[in-house]
Amino acid sequence: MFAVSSSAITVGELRAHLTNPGSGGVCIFEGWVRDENEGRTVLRLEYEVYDPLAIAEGEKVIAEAGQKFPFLEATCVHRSGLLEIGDCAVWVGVSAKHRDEAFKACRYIIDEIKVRLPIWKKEHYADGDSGWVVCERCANVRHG
Amino acid sequence: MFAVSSSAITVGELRAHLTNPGSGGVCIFEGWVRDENEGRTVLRLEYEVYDPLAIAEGEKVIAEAGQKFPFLEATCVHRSGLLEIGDCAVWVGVSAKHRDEAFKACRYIIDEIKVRLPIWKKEHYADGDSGWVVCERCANVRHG
Amino acid sequence: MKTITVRYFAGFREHAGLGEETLQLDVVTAMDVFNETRARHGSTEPTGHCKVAINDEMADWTAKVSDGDTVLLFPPVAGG
Amino acid sequence: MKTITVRYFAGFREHAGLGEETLQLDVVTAMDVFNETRARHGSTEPTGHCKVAINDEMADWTAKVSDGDTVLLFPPVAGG
Repeated sequence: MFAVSSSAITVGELRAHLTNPGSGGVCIFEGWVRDENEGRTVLRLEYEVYDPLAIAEGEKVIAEAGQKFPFLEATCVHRSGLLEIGDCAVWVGVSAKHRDEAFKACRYIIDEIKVRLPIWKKEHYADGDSGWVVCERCANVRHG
Repeated sequence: MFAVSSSAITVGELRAHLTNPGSGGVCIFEGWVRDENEGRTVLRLEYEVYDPLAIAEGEKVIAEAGQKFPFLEATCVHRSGLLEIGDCAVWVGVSAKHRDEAFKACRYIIDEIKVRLPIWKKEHYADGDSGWVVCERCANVRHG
Repeated sequence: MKTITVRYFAGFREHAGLGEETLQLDVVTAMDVFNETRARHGSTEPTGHCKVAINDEMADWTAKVSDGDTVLLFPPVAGG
Repeated sequence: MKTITVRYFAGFREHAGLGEETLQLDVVTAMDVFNETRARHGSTEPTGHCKVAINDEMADWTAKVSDGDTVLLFPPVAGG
């Protein structure tokens, strides 16, 4: 299940989605709003999400993860709107029979979501400036 | 922080330990009691923990993880006593600046904890039998 | 000429100063649409990491556009 | 002869039928203590993946034991 949420992510509720009597290993990733990026002090973040395609592509990523690393349950929610330092911007949870699949599927989902979904992140800096962030993998390609 | 708990693991409280304004990536692993192991139906588990050495070795594992994959916060709690299907047996949480260190430190901690701490697990099966489980890595060595 | 609705997102929307416009364009592919809008709004954004969708389906830059299509122009993404 | 307190855990405790006993042993190393207790309780557990601690410190099997020491015998572990 992939969803976009314009209100705070409720982690307890999402964790309950992973329940399965056959689950032995559960891996959860959370992306939090950090107070600093590339040496600049960040005050808050703004996520713009194009929901219809973000959801379709998010579901596709989760299905791919399940093909590569069979799991029992997986859920991902991504925030839209204005977020403060410490807020949870994205939550990915995977429960599997064993921990290896749980870790690998969870990592696959977050890695792909960061670069494939129509989601844009604007950082608001302490110096009053703001700017749209480019995904790490894209930035790496650009820089060499 | 490493701890042994004889009562249910309260995940919300533990997650709060990971809070840090510099944290951008958080990885949590939970080991849950599964209803099946190596083809046998499991009814419940019993963990025996030798607390003084489990805590000392657990703290050592977390410190090693921090040397290899610098993180900001890390917490691990392992259950002792009788556990039912679906119960959380071990909780590992790591928050770091970026997700790569969070995933790798979390994985290092759970991998080492499974094979190094004086913790023993007895499975109670549906057929009335019970038995002490040998860790996966040890089992692999034994079987060749 | 084709009637094409173009939707701009994030930095593209801010640069164009609007979220959507309907244009009469002499275009064949999604890339043609992108080039027309770049010329129109004086954008210097490289196409390398941009993406495009046609009528809410992700598409290649070489995909053909038809009269009445909506083309969505996505600047480089950054989820997570 | 040395006075050694031996503590058994998990499967070792169940096999020996007791958690702890104090013995008079003619031993030099932790391994000697383990061998004495295996002979005493007829255990067939291989030493390969077992661990030992002396006075609450993890130790090598070749570590020397002293009169009055407590030796902890750990069968193969399985955390998580």
